[in-house]
Amino acid sequence: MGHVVTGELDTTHGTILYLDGISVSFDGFKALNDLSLNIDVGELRCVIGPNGAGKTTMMDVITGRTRPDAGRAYFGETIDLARMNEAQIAHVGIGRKFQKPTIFERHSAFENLELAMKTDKRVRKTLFARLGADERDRIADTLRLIRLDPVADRPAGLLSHGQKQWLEIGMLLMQEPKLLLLDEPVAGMSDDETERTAELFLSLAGQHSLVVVEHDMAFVARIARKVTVLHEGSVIAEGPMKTVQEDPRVIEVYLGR
Amino acid sequence: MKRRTFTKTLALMAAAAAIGLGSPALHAQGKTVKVGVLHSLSGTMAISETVLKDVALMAFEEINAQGGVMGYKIEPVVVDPASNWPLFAEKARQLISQDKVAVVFGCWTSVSRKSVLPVFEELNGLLFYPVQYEGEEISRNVFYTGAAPNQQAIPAVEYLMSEDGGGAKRWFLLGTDYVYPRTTNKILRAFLHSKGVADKDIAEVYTPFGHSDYQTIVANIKKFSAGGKTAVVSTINGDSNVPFYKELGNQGLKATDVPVVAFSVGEEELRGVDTKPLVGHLAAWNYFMSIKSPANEAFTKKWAAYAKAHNIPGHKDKPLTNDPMEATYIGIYMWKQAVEKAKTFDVAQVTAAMAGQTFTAPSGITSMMDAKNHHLHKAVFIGEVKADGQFNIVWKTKGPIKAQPWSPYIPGNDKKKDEPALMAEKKM
Amino acid sequence: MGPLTSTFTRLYGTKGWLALGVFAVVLLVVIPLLNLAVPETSPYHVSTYWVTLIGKIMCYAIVALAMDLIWGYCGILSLGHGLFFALGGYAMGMYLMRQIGREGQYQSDLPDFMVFLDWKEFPWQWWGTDHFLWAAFLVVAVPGLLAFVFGYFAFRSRVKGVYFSIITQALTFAAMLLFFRNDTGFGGNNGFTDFKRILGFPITTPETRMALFALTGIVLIVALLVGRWLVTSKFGRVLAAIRDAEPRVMFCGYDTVHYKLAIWTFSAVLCGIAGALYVPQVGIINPSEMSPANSIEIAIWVAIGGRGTLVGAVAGAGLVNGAKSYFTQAFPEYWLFFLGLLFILVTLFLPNGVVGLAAKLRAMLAGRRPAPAGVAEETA
Amino acid sequence: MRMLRNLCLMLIVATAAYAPAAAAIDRAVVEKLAFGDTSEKLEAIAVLVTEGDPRAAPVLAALADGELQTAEKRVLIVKGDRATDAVTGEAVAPLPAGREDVVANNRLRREIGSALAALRVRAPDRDVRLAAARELSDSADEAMLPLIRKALELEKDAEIRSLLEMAQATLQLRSPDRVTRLDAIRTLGQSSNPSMKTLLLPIVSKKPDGAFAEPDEAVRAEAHNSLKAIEGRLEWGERFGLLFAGVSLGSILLLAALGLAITYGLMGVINMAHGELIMVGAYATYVVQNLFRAYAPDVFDWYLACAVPAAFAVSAAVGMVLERTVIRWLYGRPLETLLATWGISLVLIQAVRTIFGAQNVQVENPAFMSGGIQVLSNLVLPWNRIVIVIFAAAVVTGIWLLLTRTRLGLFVRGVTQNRAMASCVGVPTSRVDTWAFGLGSGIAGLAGCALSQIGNVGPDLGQGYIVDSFMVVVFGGVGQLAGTIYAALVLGMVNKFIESWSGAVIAKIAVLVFIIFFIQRRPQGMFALRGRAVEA
Repeated sequence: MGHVVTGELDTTHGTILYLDGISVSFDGFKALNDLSLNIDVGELRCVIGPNGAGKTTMMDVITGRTRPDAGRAYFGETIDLARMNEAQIAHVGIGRKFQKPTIFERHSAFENLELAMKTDKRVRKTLFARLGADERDRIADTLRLIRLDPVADRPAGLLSHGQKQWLEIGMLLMQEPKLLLLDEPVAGMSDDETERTAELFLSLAGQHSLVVVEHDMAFVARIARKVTVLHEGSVIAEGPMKTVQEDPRVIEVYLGR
Repeated sequence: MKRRTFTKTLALMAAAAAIGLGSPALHAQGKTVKVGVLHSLSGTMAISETVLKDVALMAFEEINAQGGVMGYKIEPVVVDPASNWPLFAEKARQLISQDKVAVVFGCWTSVSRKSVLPVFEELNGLLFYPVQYEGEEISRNVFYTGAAPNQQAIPAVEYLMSEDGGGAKRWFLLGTDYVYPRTTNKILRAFLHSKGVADKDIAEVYTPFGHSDYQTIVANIKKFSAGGKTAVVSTINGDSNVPFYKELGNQGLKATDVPVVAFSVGEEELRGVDTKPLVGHLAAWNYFMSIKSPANEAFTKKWAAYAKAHNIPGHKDKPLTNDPMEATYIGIYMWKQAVEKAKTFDVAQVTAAMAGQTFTAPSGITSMMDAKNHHLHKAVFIGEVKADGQFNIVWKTKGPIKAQPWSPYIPGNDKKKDEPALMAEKKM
Repeated sequence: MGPLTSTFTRLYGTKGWLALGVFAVVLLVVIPLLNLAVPETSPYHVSTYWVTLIGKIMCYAIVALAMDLIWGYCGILSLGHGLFFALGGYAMGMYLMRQIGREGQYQSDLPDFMVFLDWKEFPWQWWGTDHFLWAAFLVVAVPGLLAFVFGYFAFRSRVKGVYFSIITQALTFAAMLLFFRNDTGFGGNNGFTDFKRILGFPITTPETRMALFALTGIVLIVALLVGRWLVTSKFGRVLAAIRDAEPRVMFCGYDTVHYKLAIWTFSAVLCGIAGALYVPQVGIINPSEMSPANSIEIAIWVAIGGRGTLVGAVAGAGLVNGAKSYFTQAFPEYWLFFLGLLFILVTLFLPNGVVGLAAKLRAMLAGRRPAPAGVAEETA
Repeated sequence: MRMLRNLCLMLIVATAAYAPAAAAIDRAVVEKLAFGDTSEKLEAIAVLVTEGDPRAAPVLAALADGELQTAEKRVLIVKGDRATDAVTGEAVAPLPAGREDVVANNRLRREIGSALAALRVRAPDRDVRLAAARELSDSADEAMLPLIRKALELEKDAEIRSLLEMAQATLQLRSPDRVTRLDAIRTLGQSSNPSMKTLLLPIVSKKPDGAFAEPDEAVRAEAHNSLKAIEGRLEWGERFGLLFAGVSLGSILLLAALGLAITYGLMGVINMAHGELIMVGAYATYVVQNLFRAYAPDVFDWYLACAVPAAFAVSAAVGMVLERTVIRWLYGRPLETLLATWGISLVLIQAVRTIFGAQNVQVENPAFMSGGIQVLSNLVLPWNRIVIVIFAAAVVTGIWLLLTRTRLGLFVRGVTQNRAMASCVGVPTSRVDTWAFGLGSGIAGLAGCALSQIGNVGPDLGQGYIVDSFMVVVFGGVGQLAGTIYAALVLGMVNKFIESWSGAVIAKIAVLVFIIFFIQRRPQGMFALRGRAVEA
């Protein structure tokens, strides 16, 4: 089990993620209610919504942490996410960044990237794994990209909040995923750092598909081409930032009745 | 970081070892002789064994006041094997080979004895074991001052079968699941068969150690007793007795209907029980505190005074004596007599001198060490529980009975020699 | 730099290797010589008492090492490691019982307790145990298999933290009750004792004892090196990552169940081997080795020594057991006070154990600020 | 039984006041009773019964209670420091020296029991008669048949009559007349008393020589029917008994685990000293009991009223001290609390051993908790267990009220859910921690007080409950008080039901394995909240 890849990623119809009628409820509370969402290959999608709208639960469903009560979740045309565990999902090419930066605090930044690097991740291989020169180079490149090369050997727990966010993004990149899920990536970052993150994301879009959940509207406005608004577990609006901002339902949800 | 600490740790371990190595291994210097006391003072067995340590210390104090053993003052070495069986073996080795004690008084459970036995045989030490046990063992390095099954269990069952004992026809053998109850019940089953009791009239039930919920079992006893006049033979281990008796009393099972005879319940175990509902239940021992004899009066008085003087918790307010305490006391005095007879502390010669030693035990009976089998000749008493936690002696043997460590009720034992194997035979 | 030398330097630095070498020489050369070659009358003689005591403590040290691998490095606290230790011990014990042959009390091929329960032949569990190799296989296989099956289901169901600790405790408790039953076929409460010989050699001679002692020493050193190799490998880094942030490890594409299962099973096997070495040296195996309290104590050795450092685990086992042996003789009535206070004080003032203290002291001597000890506290 | 005897004694003393004191019982018989061997004693009892002299009752009762003594040739009834002459009934003062106990054994006591019953089966008081008839119904012997017949003629009360008829039937089983035997067997068949089964069994069984003990086929068939009827009724008693045993064990587990559900479940302290806090409560009960015995023996039965709060207070105080000195430095490091509290538990055990000794101490049940209530003839529910079930329910209610209706409860819930937030809104978190830990410890003390009524009180008391307590809390779901309650009851029931057919050892193992499998199915326990997966 574990590493049985359920078919190759097939994006012949241009869709990389396909959620259809997903519902999840916790003790009667409907966290997701008939949620449907399509992400195209190379797309950068922003998802916004008030607290409790179901954004994180949606990510949990995509990454295998939570099983949907109903509905279908497909990665590409053929890969059924609802039947796989986290590691398998990560393996087929979905990377996720948590709301709170989640890195290995007692490992150095370098080791964090090493662990995330795309490679054979089975026990036997890991036992005898040695870093080749090209792998070192790749890690060094990523360290430079996320500007952590001066602190590569420092335990990650000692990095600043923004650096930790970057490190986590760096780890995602090392995984070489096809789809990146980013939960509040710029929380706690300075304006400068936020701007650099925006640039990074924009440069990534195209080769990768990105789903960004963010509260920072300025940031969303800066990067978004298409925005999805969630409310009470369902999509209430979708489209370019402008259109969405003028949608009366969205205004109602954000401003309250 | 790990590398650096490694050296440090080594140094630390070496230092710890050095402390131990440096401890003096003094032999009987001048006019003292070291004597080991190997009873658990902590852990589950502390409840029973602690008092044996105290009674041993009392006997030592008494002997020292009378001038010691052959003029040597006894210097007790008390260690705590903490109810941990491998630790028993380690401590035994330490007492014999490091402290060079002349003799060890100790152990309670069979498993602790079995654990130290190879050590005593290997190092040729001497152990006095003071508790009633299942037999099936004779070691040249051990003297058994407690009862063998024929000195406790069989007389008790005979009594219950008699008209005075209630003429029991059905038998509920209840015990904690370990070797003493298993053996005792095996012997009893064979004995009952020989008396014409059928298997359907014998129930054998075991509970785990520390079992404290006897609701179901008492209900089963009730059910079983509906089939005819029933007696319960209890080999429940010390601690579980309180919940068992409380349940028995509260569920209204009276001694007049279903008497319970116990082999591990003495004055000390009943200390924790409200005995009023238990009046009439029985125990079989070789000693009861309520025995009326000058020797016992002296013994109980001495103990009371000692407990008060040494502020022994529990006993200073309510001094109690029991069978294993008496057996410890007998063992210590017999050892003293044997040493004085042999005029040496040498184990082999003391062992030889032990044969046939007699001592007027607190029970009022003159106990004699068997010439061969290392067990005491003891009288058997059967007592009924009184409301004050003491026992009414309702029956006793005419005189001391010779121990049969190899019970004749176990097949194959008839070929066994009633004495320890010689060293040559023991050799591998 | 060849792969072998690089592995070599990866494990320990020069000082570390030197210390390990000294340790090995003391265990394998000095103590045997002082025990066997130096006459008993000499003050330099190391008595058999010390040999068995140190041998016993080394067995405990192997267990502590095994515990540290899963607890210190992978964050899984097992309160049932005594079970694996005891199972290894029982497997070896069965072999030793068979070696007694007809020298038991009843001169039967069966062990005394079986004769006694009226059994006519060996029950199935005992099949093949008269062969040393089969027994040795059982020493590894029984704890390993049990750990694998138990771990597979528990890790797959994502039983974590305290829940995992408690079910391991339930496991060892249940096993203890099972082994206490005489009907189970392992001698009940009395367990196995009175062994006569091992591989044909009489078990109580100084030479056999010394051989067992030295073997234990070798196993301990090998276990240290293998453990060190494991934790300094990428595998070790993944383990530590699981300890610190398991979800992240999963989202990185590692199947953590396999990692946990691998180290868990390895740890159990190591315990089994320690148990097998322990039994012939102390001369008894009994179900109380499986009592929950014993397993808790194993965790305490590791905590006292310093969790997450292999040397710490070894030192902790030595320190606590050495203290216990010393206290029970020096202060038989009060030793529990000392031991209890030791536990309290170490947790309060030495969160990184004795090894942590040593590091702190050295740092102070060197006039440096102590390194941040454990950036993030463990996740239970 | 003892109470009954005393009752009867009072009654007889009352009636004796009217009788002329001079009329003594036969000296020779009393002396035979006091000095004879067992068979002579039995003869003497038989004589006293056939004479039917009510004045014999105090002598017999004294013998059964071990209050009969001899001083040289005199036979005395000694109660405390007052003695009366057994023959004349005169007071004897001062107590003569050199008295010897007259020893009674079970056989004598049994005979005396039925003899006393026979003597008072015509007593004026209905309750006394009822008790006597009940005693006779399963212990009468041949010699009493005339007495019973006479009593039956006079008796009006239906309940007593039926019991006496039962007693008569037991005696008529061996009647040579076939019809009488048949009647007797039919009467016995209406009983639900297990001892009737004992009487009927020999009728249907074969003698060693293969012949039936009862020659008449019809009688045997009737006996079969009666046996079946009795067994059917007995089964209900067993079933109900099993249910009660499960509830009782559950309530004990619940009490033991409740405190832990707070200190561990709500506060996250892996409190290995929990068992020792239970033990401290039990010892507090012991001390209170001793104080009552020493200073207020008259109200001894009410010592529990004092012991319950005392046990709570002492354990709570110990717990709060521990929290202030040790545990508070370890919040957020749950596994280290395990080590420190393990150390604490060692220290507490040894401290108790040093103060009170290693042996068990005696905690006596107050009179109202001794014995049991006879629900069915083969089912006695012990009062102490009933009281503990009620007590457990009361404690649960108390905690629930405390947590939901008081400010402290609000604070505790707030702090355990979100410490930082609670602190921000002005909850004194550190004080709340202390109080909450004190509360959990105090409840452990209450458990100790309850446990002292059914089991050992010794230094190891707590060790026996710690594993079980953790199992209960974890099985129920950490942090879920309701889960703890259900878990305790479920485990108690499961344990008892398995034990009823597999024995205690297997039952315990089965329960543990059950817990292991259950946790595999629901890794967060029975009552886990399913919620959004918490990050990292």
